[in-house]
Amino acid sequence: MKKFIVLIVSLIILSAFLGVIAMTLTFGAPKMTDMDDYFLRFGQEQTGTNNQCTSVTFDFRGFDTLGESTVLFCAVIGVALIFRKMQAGEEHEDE
Amino acid sequence: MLWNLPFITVVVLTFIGIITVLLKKNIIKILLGINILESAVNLFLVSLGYREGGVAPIFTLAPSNLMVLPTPQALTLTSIVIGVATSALVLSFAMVLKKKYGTVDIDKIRRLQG
Amino acid sequence: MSRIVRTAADIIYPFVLIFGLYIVAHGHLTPGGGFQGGAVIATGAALVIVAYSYTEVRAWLSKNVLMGQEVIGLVGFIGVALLAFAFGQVFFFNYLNASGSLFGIPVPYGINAGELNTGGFVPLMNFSVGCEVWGGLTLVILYMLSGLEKEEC
Amino acid sequence: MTIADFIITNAPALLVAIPLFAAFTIPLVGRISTAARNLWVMGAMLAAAAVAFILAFTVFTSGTVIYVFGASAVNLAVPLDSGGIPIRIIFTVDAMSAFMDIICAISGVSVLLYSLSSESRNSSLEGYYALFLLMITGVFGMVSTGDFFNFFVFLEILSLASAGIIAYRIDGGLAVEAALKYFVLSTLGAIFILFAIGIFYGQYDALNIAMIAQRMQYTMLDKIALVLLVAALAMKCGAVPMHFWTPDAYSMAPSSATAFLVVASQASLYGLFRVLFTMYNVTMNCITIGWIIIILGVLSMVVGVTMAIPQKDVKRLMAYHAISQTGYMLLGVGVGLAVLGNVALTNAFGFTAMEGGIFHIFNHAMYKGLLFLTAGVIFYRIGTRDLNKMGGLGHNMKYTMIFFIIGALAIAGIPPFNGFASKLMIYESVYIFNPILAIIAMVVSILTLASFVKVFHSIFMGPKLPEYADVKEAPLPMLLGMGILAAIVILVGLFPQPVVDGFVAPAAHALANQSGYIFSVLGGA
Repeated sequence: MKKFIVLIVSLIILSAFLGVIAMTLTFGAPKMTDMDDYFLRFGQEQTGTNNQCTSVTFDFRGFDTLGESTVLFCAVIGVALIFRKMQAGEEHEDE
Repeated sequence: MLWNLPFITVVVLTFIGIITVLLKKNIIKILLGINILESAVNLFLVSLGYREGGVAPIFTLAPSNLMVLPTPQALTLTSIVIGVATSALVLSFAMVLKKKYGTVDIDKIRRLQG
Repeated sequence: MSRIVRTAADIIYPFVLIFGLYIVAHGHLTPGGGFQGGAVIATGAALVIVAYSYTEVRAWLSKNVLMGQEVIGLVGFIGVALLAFAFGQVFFFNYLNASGSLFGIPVPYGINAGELNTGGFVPLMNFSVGCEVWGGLTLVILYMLSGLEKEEC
Repeated sequence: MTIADFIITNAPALLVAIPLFAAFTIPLVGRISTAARNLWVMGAMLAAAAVAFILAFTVFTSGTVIYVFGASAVNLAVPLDSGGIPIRIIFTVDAMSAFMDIICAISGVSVLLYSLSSESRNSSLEGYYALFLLMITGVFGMVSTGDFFNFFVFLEILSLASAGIIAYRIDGGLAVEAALKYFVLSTLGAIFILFAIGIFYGQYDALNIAMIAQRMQYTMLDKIALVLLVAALAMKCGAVPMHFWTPDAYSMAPSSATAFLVVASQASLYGLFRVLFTMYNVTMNCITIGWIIIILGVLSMVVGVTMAIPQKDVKRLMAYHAISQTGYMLLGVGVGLAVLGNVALTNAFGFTAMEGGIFHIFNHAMYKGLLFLTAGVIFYRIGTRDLNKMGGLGHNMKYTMIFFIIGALAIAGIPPFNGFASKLMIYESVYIFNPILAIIAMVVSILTLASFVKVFHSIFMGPKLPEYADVKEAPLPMLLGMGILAAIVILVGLFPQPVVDGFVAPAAHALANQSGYIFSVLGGA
């Protein structure tokens, strides 16, 4: 029961926070757009792509995308490690 | 109020996600809570970039020159892929735990304490 | 699964593959890109795995080949980016754009019909990422199935 | 352009690209032979460490290095036609980042050397080494990046790789349980950070840390973002109210990985300091936030050490001590933060406190890494981590015992070792700020010493136990890995002043100097 009360209080605080987000920002009217206007205006000439999402993903922020591929690689390696067959003389965890 | 509906949806989804993660004992349900939270963040990012009357930022035969902001869409793409990787790893953990303990209830699994 | 499902999967799979490759190849012109296309192709693999059983599919899809495919995709990605050093440029510099060679037609600002041979290194990266996601997601599904008990699959 | 010029110019990119490329190719190289794989991994790590040292040398001699990915020139952060905004991903390596890079490089080399031998009995080592190199990539990226979303991406690389490596021993299910706990918590933290990034993006349309710092107005939304960031990053570095994952993850991971997980936690600590000092700095209420950090630090110190004393599992005990030592760093830097707005107080003791805290990051990574490696040797040889089952190992494992003594005395803050140097700086400066905090810190230090005396006694002292009669000394690579760390612990302990003047003080000043950071990225704009 005590845990439940703590939970409710924390949720109220959280919802107050997020309520402020919902009240302060206006949907459909971003406060500042200078960086994105640059992408839209010069992205075509600088990257040669019509799709500006792709130009941001692969050129302007291409390094993020490399990291993102790496995250997928991490997950695949992690899953492969988890489902491997353990060898005979392998180090066991201590119980 | 109503014009901010996407942001309110974000708040509601965050609410549901946090409650699910904190209160549920089943690993699969915890993962679903995390996925809901991720959706909330993605929706938040995408709705930050919406411009009234804008079209998708793709110049191929675009209907108009007024476009929504492209950066949040790129960020969302990254965060979706990270979410997929996260789900894959957590589900694998759940499968191994189910095999070792016969349950996915974290209260019954919990052996590490103190 | 029943014969109907298997036949349907057989028929649909090539279309899924072609559609995924289309999304990858046109990533710089239309909505889509390497991740989306790769995910579509991996869905095709999932379709086949669902239609047939894991034991049958295991003979067709080799984990080593898929891992190799993923590694080739990743090395291709970072290799394309590293190749900028060979041109004396900064890491991740788009050296192919407006160069006149492969994918090198310059694009002026404004709405146009779209030309496939544009985009600098972006299409190359799309292909690498598509390759990687295709291999990676299929591999995740296969590994998870291999972790199941015999009677569960 | 010669190769030396090329490396110096492109050092920030190579720092990440080398371990990343090596990690990607390990599944192929591992098919050739075990020796080729080991050589490949070690070569990549040494190359990355060399690049890190070259980069750090450049930074400490000639100021902040910036690297703009994909621009037409390396340092063209602000394109001429953009109207003064950075648009691409920028690596901003200032003195603090270079300091963290050095820590990661030293720890990475010695731990990898150690793991060549300690993990040799296990299967699927290609995956293990790939994940290890990805962890190193994650830390290098996190501490070098100047872009906040890029920081998030590297944080995720780090947490996925860490989770995979914690779950490496799959036989009993305990390691997987620890990994699950760690991973769920760190994913939640990452989601909070992404929320904060969204808030910054929505207000300032910027992802670059310097740009956000320049436009920072400390509105209500920024306060929310601050709370989210502090909660998430404090959770990732294992400060007390959110420390549950630390003992589990540290005790269940393979020992070599545990030693590097310490550095991984410090990278989150770096992120916390970067957010507080560079992004917010004096726009926020420094006294309140500083006191929050101080309270987190004091709680971590006290709770960590009290939880450590009754532990039976040696790695779990050390993990609780790691929490306690994290408290010292938070305390030192928190005191620096609390007086940040006041120039007189900052010069009087604020900088000393920050230097102490930052110096402690370095020292902690070294001696705690050393202690975890010695615990790993013991587990490698006798197969248990239970203190009650050990005893009399000092007869057969002399070098390990010496390394353990060095680490234990350093963590307790005994004079000729490096822990003393940083703790003394923290005590002195914190005593001027608030005597009670300094006294708490000293008491915690004494309790740490008591705890480690007990551990030392139960592992190494006493008569030779019959079941461990023929226990051998650790293999040479493991001794070498520990030796590197032990040598650094002793050297820094004997000559702390050159290190403080040469590395720590520039790092502390770089951290406090917000306008310098912004200027190095944006120029005069």
